[in-house]
Amino acid sequence: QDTTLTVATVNNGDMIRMQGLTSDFTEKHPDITVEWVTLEENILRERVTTDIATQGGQYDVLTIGTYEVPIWAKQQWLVPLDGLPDDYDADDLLPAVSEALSVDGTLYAAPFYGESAMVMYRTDLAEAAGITMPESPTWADIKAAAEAMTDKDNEVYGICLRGKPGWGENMAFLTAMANSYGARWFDMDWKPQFDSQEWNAALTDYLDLMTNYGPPGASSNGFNENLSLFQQGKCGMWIDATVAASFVTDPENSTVADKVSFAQFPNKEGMDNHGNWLWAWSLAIPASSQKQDAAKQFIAWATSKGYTELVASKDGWRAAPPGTRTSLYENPDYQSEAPFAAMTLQAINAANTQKSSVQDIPYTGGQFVAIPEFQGIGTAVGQQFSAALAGQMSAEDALSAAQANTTREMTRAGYIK
Amino acid sequence: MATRQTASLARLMRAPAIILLLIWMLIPLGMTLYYSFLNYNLLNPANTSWAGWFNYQYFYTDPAFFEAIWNTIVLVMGVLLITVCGGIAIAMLIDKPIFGQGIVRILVISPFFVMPPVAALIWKNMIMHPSYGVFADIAKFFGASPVDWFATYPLLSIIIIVAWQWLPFATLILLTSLQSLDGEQMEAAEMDGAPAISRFIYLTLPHMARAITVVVLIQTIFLLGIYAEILVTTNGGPGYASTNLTFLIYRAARLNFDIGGAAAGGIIAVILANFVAIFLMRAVGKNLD
Amino acid sequence: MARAISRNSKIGWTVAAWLVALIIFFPILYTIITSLKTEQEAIAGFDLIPSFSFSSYETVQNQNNYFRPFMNSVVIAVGSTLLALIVAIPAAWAMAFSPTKRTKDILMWMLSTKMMPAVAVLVPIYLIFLRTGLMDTRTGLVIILMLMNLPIVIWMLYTYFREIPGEILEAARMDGATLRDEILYILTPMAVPGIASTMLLNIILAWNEAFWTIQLTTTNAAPLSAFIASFSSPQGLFWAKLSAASTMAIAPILILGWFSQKQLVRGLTFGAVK
Amino acid sequence: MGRITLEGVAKRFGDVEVIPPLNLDIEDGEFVVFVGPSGCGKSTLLRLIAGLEDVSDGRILIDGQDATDESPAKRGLAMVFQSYALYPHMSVRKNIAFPMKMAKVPQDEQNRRIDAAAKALNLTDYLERRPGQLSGGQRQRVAIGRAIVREPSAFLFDEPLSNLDAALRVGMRLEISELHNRLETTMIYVTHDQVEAMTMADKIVVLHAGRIEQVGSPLELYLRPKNAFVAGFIGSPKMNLFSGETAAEYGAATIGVRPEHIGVSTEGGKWKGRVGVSEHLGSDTFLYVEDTGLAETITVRSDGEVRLRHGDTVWLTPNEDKIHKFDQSGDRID
Amino acid sequence: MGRITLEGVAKRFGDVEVIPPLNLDIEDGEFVVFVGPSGCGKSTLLRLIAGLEDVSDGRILIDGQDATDESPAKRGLAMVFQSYALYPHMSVRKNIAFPMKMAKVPQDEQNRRIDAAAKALNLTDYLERRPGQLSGGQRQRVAIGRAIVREPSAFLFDEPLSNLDAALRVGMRLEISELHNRLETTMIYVTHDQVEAMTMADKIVVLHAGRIEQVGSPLELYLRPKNAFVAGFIGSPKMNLFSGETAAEYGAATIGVRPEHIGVSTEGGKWKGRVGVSEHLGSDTFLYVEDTGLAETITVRSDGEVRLRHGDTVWLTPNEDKIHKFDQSGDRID
Ligand SMILES: Nc1ncnc2c1ncn2[C@@H]1O[C@H](COP(=O)(O)OP(=O)(O)OP(=O)(O)O)[C@@H](O)[C@H]1O
Ligand SMILES: Nc1ncnc2c1ncn2[C@@H]1O[C@H](COP(=O)(O)OP(=O)(O)OP(=O)(O)O)[C@@H](O)[C@H]1O
Ligand SMILES: [Mg+2]
Ligand SMILES: [Mg+2]
Repeated sequence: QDTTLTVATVNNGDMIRMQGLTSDFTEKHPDITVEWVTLEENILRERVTTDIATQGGQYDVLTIGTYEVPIWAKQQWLVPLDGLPDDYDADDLLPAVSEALSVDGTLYAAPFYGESAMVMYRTDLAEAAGITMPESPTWADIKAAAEAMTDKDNEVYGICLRGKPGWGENMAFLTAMANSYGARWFDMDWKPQFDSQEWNAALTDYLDLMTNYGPPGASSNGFNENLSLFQQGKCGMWIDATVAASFVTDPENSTVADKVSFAQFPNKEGMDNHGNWLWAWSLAIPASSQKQDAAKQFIAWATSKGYTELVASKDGWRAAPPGTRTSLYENPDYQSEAPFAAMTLQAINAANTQKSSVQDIPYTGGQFVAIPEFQGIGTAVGQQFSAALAGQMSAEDALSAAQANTTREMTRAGYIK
Repeated sequence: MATRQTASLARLMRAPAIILLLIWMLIPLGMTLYYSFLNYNLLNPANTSWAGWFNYQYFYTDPAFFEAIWNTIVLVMGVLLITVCGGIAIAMLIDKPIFGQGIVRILVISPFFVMPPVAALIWKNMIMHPSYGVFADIAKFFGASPVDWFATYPLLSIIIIVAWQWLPFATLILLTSLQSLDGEQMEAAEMDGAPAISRFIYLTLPHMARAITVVVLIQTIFLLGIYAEILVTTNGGPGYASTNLTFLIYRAARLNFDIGGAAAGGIIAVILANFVAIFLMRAVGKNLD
Repeated sequence: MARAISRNSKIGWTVAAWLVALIIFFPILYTIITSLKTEQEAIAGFDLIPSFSFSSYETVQNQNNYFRPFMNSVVIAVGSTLLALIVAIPAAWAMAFSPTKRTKDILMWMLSTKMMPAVAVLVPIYLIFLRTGLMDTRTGLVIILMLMNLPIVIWMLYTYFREIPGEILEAARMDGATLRDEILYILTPMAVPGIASTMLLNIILAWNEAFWTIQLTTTNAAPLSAFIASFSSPQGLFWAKLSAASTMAIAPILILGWFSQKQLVRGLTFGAVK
Repeated sequence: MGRITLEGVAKRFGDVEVIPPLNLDIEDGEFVVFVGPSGCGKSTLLRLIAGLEDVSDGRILIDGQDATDESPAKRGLAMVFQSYALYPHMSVRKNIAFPMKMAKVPQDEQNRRIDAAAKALNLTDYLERRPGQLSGGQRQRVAIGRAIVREPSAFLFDEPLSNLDAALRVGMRLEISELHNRLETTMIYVTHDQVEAMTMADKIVVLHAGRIEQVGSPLELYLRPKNAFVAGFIGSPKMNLFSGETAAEYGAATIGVRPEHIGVSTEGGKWKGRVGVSEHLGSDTFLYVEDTGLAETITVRSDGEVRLRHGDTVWLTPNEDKIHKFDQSGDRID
Repeated sequence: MGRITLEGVAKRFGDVEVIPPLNLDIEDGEFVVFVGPSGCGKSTLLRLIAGLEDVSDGRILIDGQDATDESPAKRGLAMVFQSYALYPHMSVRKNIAFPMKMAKVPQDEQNRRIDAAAKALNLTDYLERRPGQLSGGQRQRVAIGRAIVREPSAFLFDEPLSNLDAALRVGMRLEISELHNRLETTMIYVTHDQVEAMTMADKIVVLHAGRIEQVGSPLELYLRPKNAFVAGFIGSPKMNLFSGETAAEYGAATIGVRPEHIGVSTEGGKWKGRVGVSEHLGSDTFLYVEDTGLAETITVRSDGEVRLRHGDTVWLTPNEDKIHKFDQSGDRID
């Protein structure tokens, strides 16, 4: 009996590599064939959400992030991932990651790769500017470094940060940054906190950094645009997802591959919070799938240690999907091939998605708030902040607009009584 | 021409199209209307309840609502202006006997072949980007500082991209219309001493009036529904500077998965679009005769 | 009409037209050039001479077999357009040559069916597709794209038909032509430029449709829009790959456009009536 | 096979009544010519008969059957349009073949008939051309060709020879008469050419502003016009009409004398006048005589070259037998 | 102000030589009529003069200036197109006003001229209509109106009256002659109407397959046709042409006698024949006499009603003075 699995994935490099290695799985499971649906992240999210919410049953394996997993699991749209084979070794999963993918202790999605955020900076520029980047910089360090490295005449900008509006774009970064400033999205009554001192400080500093030392067009730069800028050597620093590390150090694609070093996500002086950025693209099985057993086998294969080794044997250790398994980071081969390994691990381990702010919060999630409404709210707020970045409004105005907007949405959603 | 006999035949000929479109309109419209009165979030289907007019109220009290309407109008008008004027000019240009006419025509209409999101990506990153776009290179070549298009002129940037995509549509329709312009009328006008400009104003333009009307109407409909380009380039920002009505609905439907709110927005959009259409029909409808 | 324009002015117009055409075409040209670069060259800045590396095409093809979505696109675009034409030609004939007082209202209404934002009606349609088994089938997409484009097809045909002297159709009627003959032998050939551009535009609209085609397919019926969607903005470098994928998606329709532009011939109705 | 009856047929375009209710009976096999001033509704009437236009009132019977709501194709009539209405995308050959193709005439037969028609119409060299590449007269001939290759129940010709030269026109006239004799098909023919009307018609219908003024044989109309309008309309140059005293003399409100029924003399006669313009056709000369005190000018037709010059004084004498008399309302008095 | 000279002007459409090189001189103020069989190149010639068509060879001089490469607008000619070429989206008024608008004639003056033209053309009631709502003849009149409101250096008329009724045609003929007298503008006029050609022309140009057969005054052409073609073409009905023995008798290869120059008698005469078809125009009768042994039919024109019937034996006697003689190649022998 042949089973065809339909696997929905995002179109990033690691997923595509997996696609290319499918034969390893189908050889082991000759009764299963795999069909891939590869889509760009936003489209995939829309597509998959529609399907799962309407019980469409079009997919057997979904690629979803740490944002969706808890929400969907609560709706009982996902199949609990218990009963994975013994050699799967679920305990090997990084605790921060597996926690983010579990609800009430049950794993609902298997992490394919994980990421946190960190500072990537150009050693050559730092050296030339005569600064040394601490292992764990504060925002003041960042600002000083950015100032020192900026050389606009030669199109070198001290710092590149996300500016394109979107809950997964500028708001991911800004939420993490705000966390590190001690800010929070909501208080325990779900009241938005954009009128707080902390948010004000975070946003003001962000704007200050970007307007003085950032590249032109920052208000429409997202991850990809910044990546390109950095790879072309136009950025002194870039604070973003840890996966970027493997791209910027990839000599084939980056002009600055051997001039990059890494530091922890900055914190505000005296604040023990490094943003708590944590994201993991994970594989899950929708409850509407008719082929859950086969799907489970596929997930077990795709997120196994064996798969990591398979990738390593084909494309080298640098290419191994990062951020999911302790064993990978203990592997000396990996450590030596991936200079960013230690920093990545440290960043991920440092992320606490259960309590991302130093203050009390009613929600989980690191650089996002794990409630269904966040995509919309985050994007709307992101628009305000990018307007501020584009110089169209002041930080104060952006914050009060965000405050009003969020209050409105939260009231509508019934959080605020 | 129109006899009773052809009229009854005509009724028969029209029927399939009308019936199909009626179904195509009524079912989704009906369902949308229904949803628009529900509190229905796709991510929380269990909590569905009757909402009354709340969704509508909520939608139009959105702080972006009026700006979005204004942006929608500016976007539509701007693109129409560029595409109609440009389309007429280009259609006349490529209608002339020139060397390589076939190639020129195909080059000119090719932007229409590019999918909107891809077009937006190309423009955003390869043409308009202030650091590595072609415009920036050109600006630098002339010693000017590159314009940060999407931050400084977000709506204009989108208008340019969309106009680039729709210019071929206008061009092609107008070109086809030019094809049926009777040469002898032109000759008669020449004999009547009309210079090229007058021939254009008094003959070519009136001849193309119907085609222009169609371009305007069809494009308006499409342009009211633009969102992919916005999503890819500015995500509606900075602020709401490039948020249009459809993007607002998109935000409700695809980010919030707020089916009720999106439905209400959709209904509002339909009503507004019909306003625009009726207005347009008043303004240019007689050209259809 | 039959005056040769002077060689000089012909050259003048040629230069002007080529200039305009190249400016308009530039973004696409640049895309094609970029597709022939390596990723590093691609982001290295403005450069019109690629290294003619086909590696991006290779990567794209390896990652996602081009031919299945390509065939899907062809079937969907051509199928929906033909189907729309079959429904639209009679309707446009009726409205152009036997107009009633309400014809314009009907036309407007038809167009207004397109005003509903697609995102707002996705869920109902999705549910209908699930129930009827049309999900992820070419048939489903053909139907939906046909319905979507039908008003446009009717509108365009209507305008072109209006430009044909009604007397010629009357002559055919007098010659004993049935309605079918009249449409087949007289109207259609005379409206060739109009029908060609209508077809072309609608095939393109269907080809480029990226909402329904993605939302209502998974694997079997996914056309090139989904293919493209798997290349736009992934993490990492993607210019050359996206360009290659875009080029692959544009190429067939570019070729089709090349053929159909020859149908946009001048003066098919001249000399018919005085 | 071709009896056409119009019963109270009327036509309005919007508010304009182009044809007030009108009755007309055309016998099977008859050759009927419609004449009338430009814009009087001749083409409209043909189009009503053809079924290309709805009647606003009344019924049209073909062979006794009510055909008012019949489609043009079903009525089985052939028509030559005033504006030709050729198929611009087809060659002349295909244009002419089209009705036969529709009637599923076998290919051989089609070719035979096309060749015959092309020969008659002097179109043999142009069969492969498109209408756009033809001269005006050639286009008109294609339109004729398209009609005559068929065997319809009636032919409708709308000024079919207007753009042909005299020689060809005579030829075509004979050709059409010939066709009529051979097929014995009803023909309705609109023309402005007096010669055509007079020579071809079995029956002439004179229309005026949509009304029928008179129906009759050509000579009947010429000899006994029913009213002043017909009298003035039939015959070229136009009949001279006088009212006032001269007419009263004859006991009529208006009298009419045809130019060919007035004798001219330099010596003496009934009416005195001065030669105005004179037109020399070679075969005839038309004299426009002025200052007679009867009417502005009197047209006189005399044979060959006449040796009169502008300004000469002449005497005119009408042929008393040939004087037409009309009453106050324009009707003929006998 | 309107002298037009064609020097070696030729026109080819692709391979087809429609007009072989041709010279023609039209004096300022002259009224020139082009006649010739359908398709002989009359319209093409007009279009060449107008500048609507490139000459394939030769030069066109207007008032001595080389205008070969001048644009139509610059040549300052007015033209009535054979196919009217009205502006479909403009009302009749606007159609007629258009050339004046282009010439920036003041509005009052425009209205004045439009009203005058409309009156002359019987179009007053139709000024607000679109061309599509007019009858064929009305459209033609609009086309005329559009030309005559201007004051061009020359008028080009391409069969301007072909779709008008006899009465209107006479009226328009006089109107145009009147215009010509008033403005003294050169006019080139294409027509198939013998009467128009004979009465209006100062000079007639007979064309045949693009060649000029003869140029001359109307009576010259009628009385002394240069060759058999002209003889046959000018005059209606056509001149009877005989060759063979009868011709040899007169020392010619071909002789021609016009129908009006043959006497008919039931008693005796030169040639014996049998009456075939006879056409009664009222004013004249055309007899087609058969079985004379000279030609298939001989056309005879006799006055009024003739009491001859189909099959009657008649004798025909040509008027010896009026016999035209042509040599082997068709040229006139004097
Ligand atoms: N575009 C063309 N291509 C080829 N031949 C053409 C074209 N236009 C006209 N002709 C030919 O040129 C010849 C002369 O045409 P023209 O229109 O001048 O004739 P005409 O004398 O005006 O005839 P008519 O009295 O029928 O109007 C015709 O035989 C016609 O077929
Ligand atoms: N569509 C229309 N709308 C209004 N009036 C019209 C329309 N078509 C024709 N007419 C008018 O109807 C009258 C009769 O037109 P018709 O074409 O029958 O005239 P006709 O006798 O054929 O004239 P002609 O000899 O000039 O061809 C004309 O006065 C014309 O203006
Ligand atoms: Mg008519
Ligand atoms: Mg002609």
